[in-house]
Amino acid sequence: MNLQVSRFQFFSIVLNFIIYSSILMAPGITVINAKQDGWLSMLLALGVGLAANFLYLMLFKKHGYPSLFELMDRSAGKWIGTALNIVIVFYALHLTAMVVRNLSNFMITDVSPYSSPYIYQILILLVVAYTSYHGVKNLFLISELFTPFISLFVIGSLIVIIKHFKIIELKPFFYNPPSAILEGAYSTLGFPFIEIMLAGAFLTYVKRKDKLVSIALSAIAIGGAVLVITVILVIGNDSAYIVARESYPTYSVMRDVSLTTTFKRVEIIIGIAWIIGLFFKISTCFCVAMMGIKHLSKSKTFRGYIVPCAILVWAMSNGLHKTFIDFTNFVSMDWTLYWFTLYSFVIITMLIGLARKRA
Amino acid sequence: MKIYRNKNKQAKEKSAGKHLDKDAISPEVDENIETIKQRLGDPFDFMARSYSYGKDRFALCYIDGMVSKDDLERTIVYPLMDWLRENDSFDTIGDRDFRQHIQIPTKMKETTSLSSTMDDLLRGNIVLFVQGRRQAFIASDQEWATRAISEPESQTLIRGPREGFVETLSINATLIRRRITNPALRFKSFVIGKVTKTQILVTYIEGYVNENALKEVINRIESVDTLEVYETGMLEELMEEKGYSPFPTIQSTERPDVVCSALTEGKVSILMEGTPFVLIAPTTFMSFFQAAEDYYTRFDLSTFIRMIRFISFWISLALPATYVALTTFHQELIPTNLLVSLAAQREGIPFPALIEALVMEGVFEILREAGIRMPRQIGPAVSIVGAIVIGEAAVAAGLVSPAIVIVVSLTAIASFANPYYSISGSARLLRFILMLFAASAGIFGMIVFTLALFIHLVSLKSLGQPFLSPLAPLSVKKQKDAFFRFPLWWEDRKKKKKVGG
Amino acid sequence: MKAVYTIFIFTVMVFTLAGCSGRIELNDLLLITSVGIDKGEGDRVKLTFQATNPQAQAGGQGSSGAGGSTNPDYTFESEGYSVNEAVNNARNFISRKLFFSQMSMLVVGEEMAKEKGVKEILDFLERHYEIRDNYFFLIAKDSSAKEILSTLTPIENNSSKTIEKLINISEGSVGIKDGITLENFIRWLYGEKRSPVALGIKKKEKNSNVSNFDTLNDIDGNPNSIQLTGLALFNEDKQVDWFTKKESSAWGVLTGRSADIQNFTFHCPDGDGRIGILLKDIKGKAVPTLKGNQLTYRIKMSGQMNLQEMSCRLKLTEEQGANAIQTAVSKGLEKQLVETVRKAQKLKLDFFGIQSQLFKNHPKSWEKQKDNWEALYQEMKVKADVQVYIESPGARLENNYESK
Amino acid sequence: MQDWKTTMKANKTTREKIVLAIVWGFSLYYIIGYLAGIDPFPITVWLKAIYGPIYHTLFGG
Repeated sequence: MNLQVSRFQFFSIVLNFIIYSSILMAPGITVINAKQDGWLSMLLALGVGLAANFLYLMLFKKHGYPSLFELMDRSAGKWIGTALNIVIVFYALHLTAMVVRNLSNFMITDVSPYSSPYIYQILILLVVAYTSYHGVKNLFLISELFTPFISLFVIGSLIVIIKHFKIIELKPFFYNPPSAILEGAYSTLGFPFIEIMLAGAFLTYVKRKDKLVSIALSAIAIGGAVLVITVILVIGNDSAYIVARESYPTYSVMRDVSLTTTFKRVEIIIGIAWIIGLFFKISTCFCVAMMGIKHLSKSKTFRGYIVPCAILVWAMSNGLHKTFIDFTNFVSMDWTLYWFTLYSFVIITMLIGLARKRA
Repeated sequence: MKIYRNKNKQAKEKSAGKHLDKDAISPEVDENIETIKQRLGDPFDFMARSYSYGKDRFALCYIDGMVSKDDLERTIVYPLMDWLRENDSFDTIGDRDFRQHIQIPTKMKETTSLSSTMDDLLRGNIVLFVQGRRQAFIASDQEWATRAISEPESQTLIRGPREGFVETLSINATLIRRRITNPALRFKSFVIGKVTKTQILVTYIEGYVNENALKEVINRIESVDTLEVYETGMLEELMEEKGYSPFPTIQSTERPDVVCSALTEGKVSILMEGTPFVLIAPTTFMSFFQAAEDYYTRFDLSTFIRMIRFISFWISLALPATYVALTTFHQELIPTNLLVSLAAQREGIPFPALIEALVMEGVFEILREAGIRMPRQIGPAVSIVGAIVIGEAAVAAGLVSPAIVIVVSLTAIASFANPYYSISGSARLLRFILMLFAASAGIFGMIVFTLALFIHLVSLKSLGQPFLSPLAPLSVKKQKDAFFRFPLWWEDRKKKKKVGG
Repeated sequence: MKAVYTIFIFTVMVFTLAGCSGRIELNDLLLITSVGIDKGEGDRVKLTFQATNPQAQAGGQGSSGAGGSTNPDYTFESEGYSVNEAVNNARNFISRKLFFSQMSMLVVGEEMAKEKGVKEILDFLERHYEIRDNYFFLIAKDSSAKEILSTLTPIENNSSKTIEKLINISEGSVGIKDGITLENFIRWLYGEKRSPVALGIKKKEKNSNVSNFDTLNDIDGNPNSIQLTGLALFNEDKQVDWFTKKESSAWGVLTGRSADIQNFTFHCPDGDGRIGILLKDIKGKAVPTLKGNQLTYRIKMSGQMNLQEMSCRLKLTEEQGANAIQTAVSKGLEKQLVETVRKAQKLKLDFFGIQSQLFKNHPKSWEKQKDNWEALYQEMKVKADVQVYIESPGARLENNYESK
Repeated sequence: MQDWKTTMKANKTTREKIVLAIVWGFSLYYIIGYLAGIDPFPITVWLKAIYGPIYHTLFGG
C-alpha cells in the first residue's frame, strides 16, 4: 500500500478534525466557566493550540517528516520507543471510543431518546471499519470529497443564525476574571487542539512537503476561527445563561431558527454535518491506531487488526464512563491534562532525538 | 451449458492430434470442398460451386446469406471464365499474371491454411479454390441483412445527430471514421470467445490516448478467457475490476458522437460485432451525468439540466428512504401542517411505512420490468392496470397512503432523468438497501450508508483511473466539465495527452 | 474477503438485534398542538392537551366525507401532583404516544400562574427532548387554560392555530414581534434577573360555552372568539398583574420587540378629534445610565408614520399642520412610554431589563450600586424623546374637518 | 500487469501473530469484562486520580 496524500487532503482532514470535534459542544464548555467571554477562552485556546502545534510540527520538520511511530523508535531507543508507540496507540483508541460515545450521547439526548445507543455506536464503527479496510488513502479521498459540502452546511448554518445575533449578549467584554477565562480555555485546549497531534502520523505520507507546517497550522487556525465565530454567534443568539444550560448549544440554537413558517427545521443540516465530521475524526483516530499497530507488528497491512480494535472501541466507549455527566466532567476536567502528558512526552522524545542526531 | 462445454473440449482434444497435416490445402479442388463440408458437419447453407473449363477447375465456397450473390458472378466467375477462355489453362500462366487478374473483384487475400480459410468462410467471405494450387483465395464480399442506421433508442435527444450504431462492426467503424477523419485514428482488431470467436475493435486516437489505459484495456482483453460473448455488456463485466460493485465502471453508448468525443478526450472505446452498444473506458462517475446534448445546447441551460440530473439521481436513490426515516424517526423535522396531513393519510393503513415503501417500490419495479418485456400490443393494458394499481386502487382500498404514491412516482420519474441506463440501475438497487438503513436508524442510518457508499466510490477504479476523478482526487481544472458545463470558449477544450479519465 | 463477510454478518446483527429501536409509526402518534396548565384540586396540577384529530384533518379525502362534520381537535385533561405525573396519567387513557415536537404553545391559567407560579412547569418542558423552547408562552386571562384550548374558534376552527396566527400574522393591537416564547421567559427569569412577561389571551365573551362543534354554524362569530390582551406581568415566577394593551405595545417599543407595523390612535393636540396612525420602523434606544446614585432611563426613538385617519382641525397642506400632528403623535407616544415605565416602577419590577443593561454596559459602576437596586429603581428618572415623521398622509391630503 | 484479478495473501510472521494475539486478547478481555458488568481496565478512575488534584490546584473548586 503505497500511501500518498495531497496537501489539500491533509488540510481537509485537519480542518474536519478541528471543527467537528467541538462545534456542537464548544460554546457550552467554554461558556460554563467564562460566561459571555467564552469566545475569548476559545480564542486563547486556539492561540495556545497553535503555538503547541507549531512546536510539534517544527520538530517534525527538523526530523524530516518521518512516520510518527518510527520517529519514536528512532529517538527513544527500541524499548522506550515501543512503549511510547503502545501509549500513542492507546491514546488513539481511547479518543476513538470517546468520540463514538459523544456521538451516541448526542443521538440519544437530542435526536431520538427512545432508541438504544448501541445501534449508533455499532453503525458508525461498522462504517469506520469499512473505511479503514479500504485503506487510509480512501479516508483522505472521501474527506476531500465531503469537506466542501459539509463546510457549506456549517457556513449556511452560521449565516442562518446571524439574523438574531445581538451584540449586547456578549457584553460586558472581559468582565470575567482571567482565571475563569483560562479555565474555559483549558477545557477546549485539549479537545481539538492537542488531540490533533495524532494527525502528525500522516505527515510523512504527504506528497509535497514544502510549506507543510504552514498548511497544517492554517487548517488549525481556520478550524479554530470557525469555532470562535460559532461561540460568538451562539452566545449572541441565546445569551450565555441559556448556552451554559444546554448540552449541545449549537444544535439548540439551530432548533429555534425558523427561516419561514414552513421551513423551520434547519438544525438537521448542522446535525448531518456534525455526524459526517465526527465520522472523519473517528476514522482518523482509528486509522492512526491501526497504523501504530501495523508499525508495532511490522506487518504490511493492518486489516487483521480492524475487527478486534473495533470491538474494543465499542466496549470502551460504553465501559469508560457509566453516565453522561461523568463523561462531560471527565472531558472538561481531566482530558486536556491527559493529552498534554502525551504531548510533552512526544515533544521531549523528539528533542532527545534531535540531540542524538547532532551528537 | 456445462455438458456442452465438456463435449467441446473432448472434441477439441481428439482432433488436436491430426490437426497439423489436415490443415494443408490440397491441390484437388473437390477434396478441399469435401474436407470443409465434413468439418462443418455438412451444413445446409454451405454453398460450393465448381466451374470447369476443360480440365481446369475452380470452385467458390461461401455461406449462403452472408454473401452478395449478385456480385458473385460478375466479380469473380465471369472474369475467371473470360480469362480461361483466352488463356486455355491455369497451368500455362505464371503466378503473377493470375493474381493480377484475379484482383478484379473486391479485396482479396490468399492463405495456405485450411483452418483459417474456414474461419474466413464463416465470417462471410468467399473462398476460391483453384485446381492444382495449394492456396486458397479469399475474397471478402460480405453482405447480409442488417438493420438500417436509425436513431438510438436508449439515448435520445432533441438536438444532435440522429445516427446510432447498428449491429454490424464495419458500419459502426465507418460511423466513427466519418466523424474523426484523422489519420491518427486507430482500430485494433481482437477476437474473443473460444466458441463464438467474436470480432472486436479497440479504437483510439494515437497521440491523444491515455497510454496506461490503452495498455490496460489490451491487457485485459487478452486475458479475458471466455467461451462466448454476444454483447459488450458481457465483455464489460469480464473486463471490470475485481470486487463487487453496483456501479458500472465502463460506460456504454449507442451514439457515435459520444464515442468520438470520448476518443478525443483520450479514452479508449471497444466495438463489437453484433451489438450496437460500444464500450468507453476509462470512465468517471461524473461522465454518466453528461449527455451528448449538453454540448450542443447553450452552456447555461446545459449546466442547469445537469444539476437537475444530479438532483434526480439523488432523489431516485434516497427519496423513499427519506420518507421512511422522516415519518418513523424524525417526525419533529416535518413542518406541523405537513405532518398533520401525512398523519391523516396514514390513518388506518395497516402496514408500517417501511413495508409500505418497499411494497410500492417493488410494485413499481415489476411494472417497469413488465413494461419493457411485454409484447407491444399489451402495452395499454399494462399501463392501465399499473396506473390503477399503484395510483387509485391501492389508496382507495386503504392499503397505502397517497403520500407514498407520490414518493414512488417521483422516484420513478427521477430515475428516468438520466442519460445512462446503467447508472440509474445502480440507484434502483441501492434504494432498497438505503430504505432498510433508514428504517433501522433513521437519518443516522442514511448518513452511515451514504458514507459507506462514497468510500466504495472513491476506492473504485475504472481501468486504473479513479472513478470519482474530478472530485476526489480533486482537480480544480477539470471542474469545468463536472458539475457545471462551462462555455466552450472559456478555454479551448485542449485535449491533452493524459486527460483520459 | 473475510472482512467483507464479517461486515455483512455485523450488519445483519445490527438490523436484527438493535435495529428499529426508537422507531414509531405516524399512526401511533398523537400530535399535541398545545398544552394548557391549570390549578387542579388541592395541590395538583391539571393538564389540558389539545391534540389534532387525524381523522378529521383528512379533509374530504377518505371515508369520513364532508370535512366539516368532525372536530378538528380533541382536548384531554389529566391531573397529577407534578407535570410529569399528569402526563403519565394521560398515558393511561390516551391510546397513542403523546408527541410534543409540534407543540406550538403553552397556556397557563391565571389562577395557576398567580397562586402556584410556573417554576415547576418550566423544568419539565425544558428538559423534554421533543419540546422545542421556541413555542409561545401565554397566560389565560380571567379563565382557565382549558377553557381557552377547548374553544372552537371561527375561521380556523382550532384555538391554537388561531392564537398562532393572531401572533404571527395579525399581530394584534399588542404589536409584539414573534410573540414571547418560553425560551425568552426562561432567559429573563433566570439569566437576566429581569421580571418576565408573557402574552395574555382571553375569551372574547367570557361566559359563552362554545366547545360544541355546532356553535360554528352560528354566523355570530364573536362568542367563540378568543383575543390577545395585554402582557401578563410576573414577579419571579408568579404572575402579579397585567399590562393594558397600550402599555404592552409600549413595552414592545422599549425592548425592541415591537412589530414592524403598529396602529396607534392619539388625541388631537386641541379639541376632541383623533389621529389614527400606522407606525412604521420605530427604532431607537432605551438606555439606563447611572451617575452616582441617580439612575436615568433615556428613551430616544424615531420612526415613520402613515396617517390612517384624522379628525382634527389641522391643515395638512401647511407645514404647521403637519408639524402639529407630528408633535402630537410624538408626545402621545412619549407619554405612553413613560407611563408604562412608571407602572413598572410602581410595581417595583423591572420588565425592561434595566439591570442587565446596566450590568452589560457599565459593569463597574453597577457592581457598586447593585445592592441598592430597589431604591435606585424607585428614584429612576425617565427621559423620553420620540420623533415621528409623516412618511405618507395616506391616499388623501386634505381632510374633511379642516378649519377654513 | 496481471494483478487486477488476483489477491495477494502473505503469511503472517511470528511478530505479527504475537501482536494479533495481544490485540485480540485485550479486546476480548475488555469486552467480556464490560459485558459482565465489571470495569476490566479502570483507566478513567486512574486518570481522575492522577489529574483531578492537578486540576483542582490549577483552578480551585
